[in-house]
Amino acid sequence: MAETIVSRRIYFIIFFALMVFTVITAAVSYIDLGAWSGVVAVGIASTKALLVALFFMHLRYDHQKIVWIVAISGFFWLGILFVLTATDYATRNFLTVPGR
Amino acid sequence: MGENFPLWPTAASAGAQNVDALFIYLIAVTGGVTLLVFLLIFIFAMKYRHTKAKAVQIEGSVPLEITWSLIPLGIFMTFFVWGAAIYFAQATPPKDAMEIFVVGKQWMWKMQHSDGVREINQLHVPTDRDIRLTMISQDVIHSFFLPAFRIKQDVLPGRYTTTWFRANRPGRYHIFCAEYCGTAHSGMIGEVVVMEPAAYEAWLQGGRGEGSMASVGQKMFQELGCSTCHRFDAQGRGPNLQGVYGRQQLLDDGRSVLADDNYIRESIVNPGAKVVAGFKPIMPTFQGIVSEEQVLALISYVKSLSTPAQTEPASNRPAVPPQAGATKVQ
Amino acid sequence: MSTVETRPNAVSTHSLHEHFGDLEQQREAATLGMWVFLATEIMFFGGMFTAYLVYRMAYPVAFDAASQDMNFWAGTINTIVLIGSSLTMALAVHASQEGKNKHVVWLLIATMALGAVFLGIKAFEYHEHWVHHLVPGPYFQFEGPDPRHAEIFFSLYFAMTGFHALHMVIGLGLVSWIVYLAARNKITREYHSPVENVGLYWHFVDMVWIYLYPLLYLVAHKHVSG
Amino acid sequence: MASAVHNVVETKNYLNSDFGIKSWLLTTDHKRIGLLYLVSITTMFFVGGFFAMLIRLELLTPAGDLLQSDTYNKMFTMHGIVMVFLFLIPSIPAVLGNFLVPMMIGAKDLAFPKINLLSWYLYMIGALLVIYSIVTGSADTGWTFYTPFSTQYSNSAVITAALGVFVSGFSSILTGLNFVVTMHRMRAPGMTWSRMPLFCWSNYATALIQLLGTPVIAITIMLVALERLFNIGIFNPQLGGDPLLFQHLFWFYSHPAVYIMILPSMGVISEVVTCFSRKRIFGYSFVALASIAIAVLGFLVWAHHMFVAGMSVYASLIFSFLTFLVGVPSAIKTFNWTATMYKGSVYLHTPMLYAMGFIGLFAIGGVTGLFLATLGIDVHVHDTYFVVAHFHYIMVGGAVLGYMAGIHFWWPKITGKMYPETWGRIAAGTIFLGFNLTFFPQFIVGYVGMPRRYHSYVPEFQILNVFSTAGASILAVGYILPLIYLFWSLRYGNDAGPNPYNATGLEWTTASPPPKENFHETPVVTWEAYDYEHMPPIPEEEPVVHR
Ligand code: HEA
Ligand code: HEA
Ligand code: HEC
Ligand code: CUA
Ligand SMILES: [Cu+2]
Repeated sequence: MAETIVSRRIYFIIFFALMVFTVITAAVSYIDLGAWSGVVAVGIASTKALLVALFFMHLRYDHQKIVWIVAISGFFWLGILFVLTATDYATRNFLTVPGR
Repeated sequence: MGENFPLWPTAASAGAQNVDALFIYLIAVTGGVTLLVFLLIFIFAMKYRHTKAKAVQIEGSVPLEITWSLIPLGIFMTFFVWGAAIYFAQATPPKDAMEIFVVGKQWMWKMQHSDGVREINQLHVPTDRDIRLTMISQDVIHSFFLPAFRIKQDVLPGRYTTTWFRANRPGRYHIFCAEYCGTAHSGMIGEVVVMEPAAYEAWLQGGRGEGSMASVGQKMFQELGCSTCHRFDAQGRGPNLQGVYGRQQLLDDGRSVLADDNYIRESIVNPGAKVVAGFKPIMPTFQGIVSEEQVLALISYVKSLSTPAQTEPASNRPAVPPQAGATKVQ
Repeated sequence: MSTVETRPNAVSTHSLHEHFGDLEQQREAATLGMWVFLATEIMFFGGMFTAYLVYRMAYPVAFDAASQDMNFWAGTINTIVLIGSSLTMALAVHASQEGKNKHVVWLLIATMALGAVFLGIKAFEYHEHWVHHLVPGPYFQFEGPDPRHAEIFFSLYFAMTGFHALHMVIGLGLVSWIVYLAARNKITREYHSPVENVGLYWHFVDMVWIYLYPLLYLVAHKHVSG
Repeated sequence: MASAVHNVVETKNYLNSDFGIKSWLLTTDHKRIGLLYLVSITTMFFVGGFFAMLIRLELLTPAGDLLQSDTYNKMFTMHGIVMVFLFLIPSIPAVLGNFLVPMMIGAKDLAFPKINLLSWYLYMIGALLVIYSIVTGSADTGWTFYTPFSTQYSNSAVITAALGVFVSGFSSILTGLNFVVTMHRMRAPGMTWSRMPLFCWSNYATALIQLLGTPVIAITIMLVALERLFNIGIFNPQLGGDPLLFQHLFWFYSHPAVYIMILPSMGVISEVVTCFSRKRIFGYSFVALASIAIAVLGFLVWAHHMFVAGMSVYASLIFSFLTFLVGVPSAIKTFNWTATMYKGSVYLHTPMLYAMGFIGLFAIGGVTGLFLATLGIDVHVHDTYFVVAHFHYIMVGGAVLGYMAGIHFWWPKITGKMYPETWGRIAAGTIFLGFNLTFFPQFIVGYVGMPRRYHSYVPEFQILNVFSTAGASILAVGYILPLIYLFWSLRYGNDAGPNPYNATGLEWTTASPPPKENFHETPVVTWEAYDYEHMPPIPEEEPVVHR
């Protein structure tokens, strides 16, 4: 087995990309996107997070498949928490019909 | 099933009998399977005792595994469907049900009939009438539990919840608080008195309070100064409340919400949360100023503004001292 | 693939704990352990994110109004500072892989400095909120359409940033520990798991902030007037 | 029977290789840490059991005459907190899992021995915080800490109790972390996943839940504490906070947590049933994967605790449906255990008696869980004694019996001494009888309508409650017996020898008690799990010859 060493240049490139995204997300907040502003903000944040995980945290170079599985299941379980909680909140008012 | 040693709860509504039927079905099916498991273990333990038997190695059997996964799953689905049907019916009260308000607080139940009668820890209802309970708590979570009708619904602070029943047997049945709520949780009990309609009418006559809830609400609407802003023309600083209840209301951030009990309540205690399109958020909050019971009265009034027949529903029955006849604190 | 270089790990028994077969197994176990821990951390913050999600859907007006009161520049600068510290941390790990302990030490000190700047700015913001009565509780005051729900926003804000700051403080502790290890040359080309794993932790904390920043500071469209 | 040698020469093992209090409190040996847990957990069990006895005594009569209502409320709260967080959740993983998982996979220790010790210390800090909260007035919120009662209305020691739960949660996380990494990275050569004992599989599944669920309750409980301390208002209904949000977050962990409690027991049962039927497990891969399925599906069903809480009706439908799905892997396991006994060669040793008890009582507890998952029924029985009976059937009848089975089964391995078989059987029978007498009447009284957490109740429920209290007294005797004879056996028990039951599994290939490094040389595995075909029968019991 071997350990991968990533060149320094990559770290600087990623850092630069992260900065660019930060500027974008800050700037976008001055534009009125209505309901989309949240989606865009979280989208950009997720891209940044992905860059950090893949490069700074070496996920991209990790030789253990299980590490990938662990990282993904972390987010998957978070998804379970979000989605199933949302099934309640998103449907709470369905049954409130007028006059009853 | 004796009086002092009941092994089965009395059933005082058709709904209760449905629940019992499902319960018996569950006992029969699961009891059968569980008994089978017990028997097999017992038989195997006896028949294959090491003194008599030498082990025969068996790896397993995929068809068998599939069988005993799918058959239980199928059985479970019958539970699910039947249970869901009962639950769904329970969650959708009939439209024309008689409405009773319940306010829970540590540690008592306060009931209000829409024509003004108030009771504490007691609830008188007629037989063969759909009764809808709209409930809210002043403090912590409680739960309104009527075993004889097999219904139970948590009573929450800050939000209305509802349940309903239709009694078919006169009698006195327990009310329990089923959600732990502090010191006297086990003392937060009472009784439902189910009466024949005629007896109920008679009882009602004896206990009428300060007039119907809507008329109480109307009075408060004046006293609290709501009417200064909410006028029945387009001139007020607040919206005209006629016809609001039950309508899809457009908000100033573009969303629209259904103007139900919870919405009206929120408009009173936290008006800034949902601001009606075209108006400024100038309405002051009435949280802490009006009690939950008063909010209910105000809602009844606002509601009455949307039912044309009863626009002026104030009762002209004689005023009787509030707790006369109706209350018996346990 | 000029940017990536692969090198076999020299097997040596130095700093091998006895219950592991070899260094490779030990390193993999450590990395895996750290990732598993970070997965639990996702869920830890996940509880608060769920609360945020629910209330944001329920009370958009209040959340919008309340986030207007956030210090946009403090948040933005802090984001830049924290990403900067992640860069120095990544470089420190790199240096440790090459066995350059001097570099490791300095890069880690830079990381800590940036982390401290972050906490300083955060403290300044907290102070501002305090002065403006934006700390939830009896003294909370909010000039806006929906003050109660705004108080929920601020409760979440303090809980989320507070736990994030707590993680930063723990991070600073961990980094100073590996500074010590590196300075005493306890870190080698073959054995640098501690640096790597503290690095993973640090980046994770950074990642949390990457989400907190837009969710708390940029909730909705900024009204340019402020 | 060649193994029944009497150890005349004291051999070095993990117990006598070091002496002194420090060698225990600073040990990183997984076996010693297991024993540290055994002692602390047993203590907490009796503390929790003491509260249970007080509860039962109070409920002997309908009036609230023995305890004040506030005291009663504190009793069931602390009973629940102690039993769940300080006894049952750590029980099998932290005692037996710690001891056995490394041995079963042929490792010298867990991957992170120091973290393992840390996790015991965290457990102790958590336990001490809870005890401190008991001493300073106890929490009275119920083990469920429902808001807004816990945040705004209770004036009891909620914060310390919450902190105790918080800290012990991290202990649980670290145990899980250690298990996952160990099973991934430390298996002996040849110990493939498909050869791993089912006890390891179920501990792996348990660890998944510990890792992904526990953090959520940690933060949730912490928010409750912060809300009390600093008046922040995340769950405060006056500010528009939703009390149901707390419940979602609480049950997101606490439902999966019930599988933390049962899965390890299921693992024990798989080991015991095979050994005492002298047979390979029926459907190894189904039993193994069912553990994982339970762990994963277990995360999808939490809101079945909230069917009448005011949740959306549609969400209730979804959660009810998903709850039924999790019944399927449990059914698979139950049937496979039963089938394993088929055409076996059955020995009715104490562990096997417990195991058979487990299967039956778990089935009852499980199918009554299905009643609760059925929406129409749950509306009626929610928060009544029907629920209390359901979970005691699973947690006491299931999980605790599994724990007892495991303790007896591996007692010779842990201590090198046999427990006294006759007493073991007597105690097992006593527990089985006492248990059913205690909790079966509660199903009935629950359906009749007696709500739980009631300090006083209406008179017509009394007779069933008297049965229940009577049963609890028998149960108490049943639990005190093993405490006595197990202690007794430490001194007077027969020497066990490495493999008194001729069981398979790597842990039985080494001495009892095992040497410090478990195996003198790393074993190489070339056979499947539960290879009973090639094992001699269980030797006859021997009289006590040696003291
Ligand atoms: C170890 C603990 C444990 C376990 C394993 C379970 C397992 C299950 N539980 Fe239980 N439960 C608790 C502990 C546990 N529970 C506790 C502590 C509470 C109360 C919390 C509180 O409020 O304080 C509770 C409450 C509880 C509720 C909420 C009740 C209420 O408050 O209203 C529900 C509702 O769905 C439920 C369902 C189930 C189901 C479906 C399972 C399933 O996993 C069971 C699966 C098993 C089987 C199904 C049996 C084996 C199968 C067969 C023998 C197959 C044959 C059957 C047929 C074909 C019919 N449980
Ligand atoms: C692992 C979990 C576990 C275990 C093992 C038990 C074990 C027992 N439980 Fe408990 N129970 C819970 C988990 C558990 N329980 C939970 C989670 C609740 C809900 C709490 C809540 O509502 O918040 C609950 C609630 C609960 C109630 C309902 C209270 C109420 O709602 O008002 C009752 C009532 O009968 C009860 C009884 C018992 C009994 C008789 C035992 C017996 O099995 C105990 C037997 C053990 C002994 C009797 C010990 C013997 C020793 C001595 C007597 C000597 C003691 C002295 C010394 C200190 C040395 N439990
Ligand atoms: C200072 C003026 C003012 C007073 C006093 C006032 N309101 Fe309002 N109310 C408003 C305004 C303005 C709105 C619309 C903006 C909003 O929704 O907050 C409103 C909205 C409402 C709504 C929602 C109406 C809709 O169309 O959806 C209800 C219901 C309501 N008020 C009830 C009351 C009640 C009951 C009282 C007295 C207890 C009261 N108001 C007192 C100004 C007032
Ligand atoms: Cu009100 Cu319990
Ligand atoms: Cu559950």
